[in-house]
Amino acid sequence: MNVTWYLVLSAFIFAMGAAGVLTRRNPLVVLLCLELMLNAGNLALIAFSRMWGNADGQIFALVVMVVAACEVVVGLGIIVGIFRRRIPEDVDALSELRG
Amino acid sequence: MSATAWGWLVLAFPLAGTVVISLGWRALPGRMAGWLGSGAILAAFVCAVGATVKLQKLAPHARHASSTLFDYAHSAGINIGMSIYVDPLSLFMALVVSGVSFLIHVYSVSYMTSDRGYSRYFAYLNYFVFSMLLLVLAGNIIILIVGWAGVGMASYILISFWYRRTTATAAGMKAFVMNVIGDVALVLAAFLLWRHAGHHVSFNGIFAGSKQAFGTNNGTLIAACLLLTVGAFAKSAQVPLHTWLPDAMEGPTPVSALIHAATMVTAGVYLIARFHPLYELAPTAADITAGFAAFTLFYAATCALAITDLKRIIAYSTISQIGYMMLGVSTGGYDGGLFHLMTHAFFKALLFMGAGSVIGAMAGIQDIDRMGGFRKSMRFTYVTFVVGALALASFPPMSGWFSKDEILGFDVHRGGYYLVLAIIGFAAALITAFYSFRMVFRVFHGAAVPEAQSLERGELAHGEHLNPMTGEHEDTDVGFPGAEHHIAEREWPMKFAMSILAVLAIIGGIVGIPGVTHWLRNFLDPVFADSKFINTQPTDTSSWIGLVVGAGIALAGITIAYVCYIRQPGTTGRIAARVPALQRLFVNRWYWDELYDALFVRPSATLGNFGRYVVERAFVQGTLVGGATRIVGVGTAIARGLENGYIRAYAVLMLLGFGGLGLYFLLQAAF
Amino acid sequence: MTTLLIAAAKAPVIDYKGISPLFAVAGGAVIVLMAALIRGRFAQRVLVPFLTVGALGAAIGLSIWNWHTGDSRPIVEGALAIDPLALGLSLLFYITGLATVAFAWRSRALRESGTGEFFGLMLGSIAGMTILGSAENLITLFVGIELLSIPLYVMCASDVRRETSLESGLKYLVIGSVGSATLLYGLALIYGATGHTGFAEINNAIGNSVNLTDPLLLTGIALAAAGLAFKASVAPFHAWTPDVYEGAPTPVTAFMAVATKTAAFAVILRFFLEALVSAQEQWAPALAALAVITIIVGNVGAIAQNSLKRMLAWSGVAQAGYMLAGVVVGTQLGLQATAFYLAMYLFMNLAAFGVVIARERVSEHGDGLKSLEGLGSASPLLAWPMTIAMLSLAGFPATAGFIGKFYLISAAVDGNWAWLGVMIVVGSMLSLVYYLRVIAVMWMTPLKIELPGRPRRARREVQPVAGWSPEADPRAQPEVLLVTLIMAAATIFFGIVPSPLFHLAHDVGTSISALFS
Amino acid sequence: MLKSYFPVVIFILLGAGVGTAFTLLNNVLGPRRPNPVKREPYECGLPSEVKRNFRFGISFYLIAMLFILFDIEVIFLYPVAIQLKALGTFALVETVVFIALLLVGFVFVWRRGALEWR
Repeated sequence: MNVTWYLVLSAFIFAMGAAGVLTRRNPLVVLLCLELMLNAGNLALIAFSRMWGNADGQIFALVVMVVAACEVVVGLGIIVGIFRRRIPEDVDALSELRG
Repeated sequence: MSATAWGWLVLAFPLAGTVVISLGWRALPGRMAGWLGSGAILAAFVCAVGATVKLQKLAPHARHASSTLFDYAHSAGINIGMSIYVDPLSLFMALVVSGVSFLIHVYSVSYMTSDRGYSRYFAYLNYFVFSMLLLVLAGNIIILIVGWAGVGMASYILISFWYRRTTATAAGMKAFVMNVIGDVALVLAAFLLWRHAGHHVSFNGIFAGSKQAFGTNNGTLIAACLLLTVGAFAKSAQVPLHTWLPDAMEGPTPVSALIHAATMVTAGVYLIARFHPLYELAPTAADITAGFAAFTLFYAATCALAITDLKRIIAYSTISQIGYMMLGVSTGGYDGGLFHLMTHAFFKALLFMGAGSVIGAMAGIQDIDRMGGFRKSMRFTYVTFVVGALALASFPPMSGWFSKDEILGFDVHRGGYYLVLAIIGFAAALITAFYSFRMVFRVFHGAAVPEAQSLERGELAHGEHLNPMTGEHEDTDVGFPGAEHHIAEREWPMKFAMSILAVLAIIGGIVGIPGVTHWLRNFLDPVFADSKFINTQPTDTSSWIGLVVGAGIALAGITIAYVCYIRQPGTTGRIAARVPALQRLFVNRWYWDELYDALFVRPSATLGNFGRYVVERAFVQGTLVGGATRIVGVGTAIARGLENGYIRAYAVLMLLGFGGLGLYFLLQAAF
Repeated sequence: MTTLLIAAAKAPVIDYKGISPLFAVAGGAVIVLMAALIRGRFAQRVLVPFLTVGALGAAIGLSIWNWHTGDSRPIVEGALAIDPLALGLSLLFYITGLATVAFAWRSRALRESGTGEFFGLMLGSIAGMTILGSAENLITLFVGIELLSIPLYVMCASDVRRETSLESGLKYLVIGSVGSATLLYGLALIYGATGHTGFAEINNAIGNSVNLTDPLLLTGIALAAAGLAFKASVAPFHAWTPDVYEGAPTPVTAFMAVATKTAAFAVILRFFLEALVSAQEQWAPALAALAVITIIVGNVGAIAQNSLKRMLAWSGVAQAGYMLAGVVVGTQLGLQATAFYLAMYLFMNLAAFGVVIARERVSEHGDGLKSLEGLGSASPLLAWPMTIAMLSLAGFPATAGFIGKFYLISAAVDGNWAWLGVMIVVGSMLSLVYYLRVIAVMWMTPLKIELPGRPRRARREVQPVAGWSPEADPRAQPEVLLVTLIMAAATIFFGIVPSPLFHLAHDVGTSISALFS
Repeated sequence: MLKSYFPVVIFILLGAGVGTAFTLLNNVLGPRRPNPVKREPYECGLPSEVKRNFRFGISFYLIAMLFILFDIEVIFLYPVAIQLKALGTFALVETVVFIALLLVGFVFVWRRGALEWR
């Protein structure tokens, strides 16, 4: 079978994630979009590993899942911290540092 | 002890002086730091003499030696030793530098007495002499660059020595940046030669390599030589990189004497003399250099005509005189150029010291319109200053007479293009004689100004401290600059230094009297033995003719000055009224600074505003992008405009960058 | 699928001697975390930092023990390998870690986040760097990068009461994740194009079984290059750098500025010179363009910055450009030059950051340029290191920076990239504008008030501190002062006697055999 | 085959160029009559900004985070499970070490009191 369609789909997901990161203001949604980008990578890896018939891609994908989870958790932690500071939940409000 | 061992000692003493003074300054009482510094330089001078004696014992062709202390950078591709190269040329420079520096140290011992930064001053001064000696003794081009940059740094910290003067710090910055332009050019030249002349860094290696790598007027070689020229011009304040030197007069007067007249600014001359084989391989580059030098010497002389700030007059005359030296070394008259370098070091340092003494008597005022009639009250300064002025005007039998006219005589002898340059030189000589005596007559003759009268009554004038440039008040409690002033008449160290220099300025010419003594030429010949101009020296008779012509010109200039300022004072005023345009041109230094402003500063500023505007509209939507400096306004504005603090904008930037990369690679895939 | 896995399986061979430094650091992280649970001031203030230092010291010792000139041996089934390059660079990480312990010891971030957490995260991040330095395989590369970054995100936000700290943390997290996602996708495409994850296999595949103009491969390289360039803060992927550097607690900033950048260049060197060296004609021009953009953007951005941390961030961007030039050359000389410059970079930057830390704790101006006013006479012990660091960063002769730049330029010229060398020279000339400004502020500004409680003879003075805090005297933070002085001394020493490091750099250079010297 | 990618490149270039051109023109020329509703970014009905009075269970987030972590880590056991026979004792040791590390994390979380529901 042909991997092209998997690739197209993963590229599409990647683009969607990127677009979300660029347009959304709610940090939680931004985190979701980052997950999309990473999982697009996963999909591509699985497809390729299928194509080449070796397992490296799958192992890679497993690792990536864990890494993604860790990133999300750290992100959530920081967001919680920010919320405790009563800063509005809005990535655009975080533009104190500039210039 | 071998010549190189002496050479290392020459470097060791000033370095030790710097360290000792800068670490132990709390412990040094009174003038101790000053005497310590002077002693270190004197020791360096003695060692230089020792090295010379050692070298002269050898056969002429063997009069060069290099020694390596340790490997500075030794690895694949590069091999540089921390090494010095001792030959008549470097020793000549070392002698002049350490000798004159010693006298200037002695002068400073009393001139800077009341300055709070006394020890700091001498630490800097020793550091400067060390870097300068490292420059002239460097065994390869990399060490030369190290010394070169060190000298630039020293001049920066010494110009801004009185850092409470905003004008002083600004001038320091200006000098440093201009010098760095030179450094960059020098580094690029070094790499060009390293790459194309067979991976050599030692001077002889480079020369040998380029001789077989390049034919005559090879493009790369010309480029390298021109880069060297840019470096030399930046350090020696030649047009168009000269604007920093007049501002550098913000530093203490002895500094002006040391760095900006006697030693540092001559580094460029040394550089070109050191690399003369390359310039002889690339005559085009040499001719371009000579052309610029000729223009500089004329231009600077005319500027010195109109300016009224005593120290700046001498500064411009320095630019002009270095133009003569550049002319000499770039057209092949090496011993002429170096001869003039030596004599100029004597009489220009002397002139600065005299100026310092007068400024002391004027309580810090530098404007010659305010001066006059110091003839009686400052007898000693007067005499020495006149000696210096005569030498500068190349009046027989002063040292300047022989040296300057040897350069011009040589160019006349080469004829053609060089004859034109020589004629420019003679014309400038007339102006030189005129403005040097303009100084004498305006400062020492005429009616005695109040300060002069009070000095005749025996007390030193005590005006309140004003910044000579901006006229703003300065509190002397902090001691930058010192509260009291000092004049040669009352301080024996100043007297000592000035009288020795005066003697040298008078008799300095004997080392090269045409037909009588060729000591300097014989001393330097081993270096320039391979030069193709070694035998194209003018005959004694023709050079004597040149000397007579020069003397006539000098006499004429002095007489004109005498007429203008003594016989009918105010003549100059009438002339200026007759041709106001010329007057304005000279006063404004031919509008160089304005030219720079129009050429570089304003366009970039407008660009900056434009860029800022666009950026704000397109990306930031009104986020302020402030504080962009004028020169790189546009770049800073854009760089900081993109830095608007929005995570989203950063992500956009990243994805755009990735898009660019991806596009590049896809294009590669497509073709 | 299960069949595939079985086919791939066998018990791995592990060289426990070779992996011991990594064990030291990672184990250290665990122990530190556990020790952090002990209550009491002693455990927090003394025991935990002591354990951290111990772990790093052990790692240094083990790395030196593993050092064999010119040999490169796999330690975990071709997933990791150690060679002078890996060991030399990981030494830099450990040294930076030690310095960071000293810098952070009195910092507020430590009190806020807890000593154990802070140092545990730092050790974890260093473990990630070590993995990165010796990665031989796309998977370990990615794991290393993430293990490096994730703790850093938290460390940036560790000053939890300060909004800017949190902001920098979140910014770093979001942009960083975009970077790693891009990198991951690139790695996926490369794997797809070649069918291998090992660097050596990939290098063999490229040019043989895979066409050099295979769009899949080239897009993959592009994406991966973008991701790595982000970690090394190479323009136009630098945008996060100034904000994050300014917002993060200064010790963390110092750690990021030196260690993270070194790690990023370690992996860039390995990835491009081992896995992709046979595609050099393809990527070299692109990286060269990036290097030029970076040099210009970094130097231009640093001008007219009033926050020292921002200024150092921008200058770090510029320095990354210089080092990228060394990568582009792609010869052994280039590799040596880059490694050498990384070492020099460590000395100069740690010296500069040490001064910034010492000042921002006592000065009302924080890390602003004003906080250095009059430092020259107030406390020369701090002013001199800063001066040396600035001159060295600007590449002033007789300092470490000059030798480093000189090495880079000669590598560039030697590898027919002369114009890149010219760019380096021009860039360092431009950089003088802002480095000189710092020096001028320190030595050429008048002092304000007498420092209380000092002997009258020594006229020491400081900026007016809110109340009089004993920390105003640099000697009140001896550990910071000590590190700063050591780094400054090293900067000067290796500026005058660089030969020893040259030899080390030469070892490092020989460790990637694929390169032609 | 490679030439066939060239249209793609052209297409990307065109798209990017036109897009940026219009955005810029919009910013420069377009009139601005903003009102609150216009300012509101469209996020598919999701409130783009969480209100101050929004009740936000921090403990809930904490537990959720910890759950995600310990849940996902177990993934690493999956390949080992498949390969248990092939890897033999090594797999056992590996697993034990891994579990031990997870335990360390658990102990830390627990002692730090992240598990008490407040």
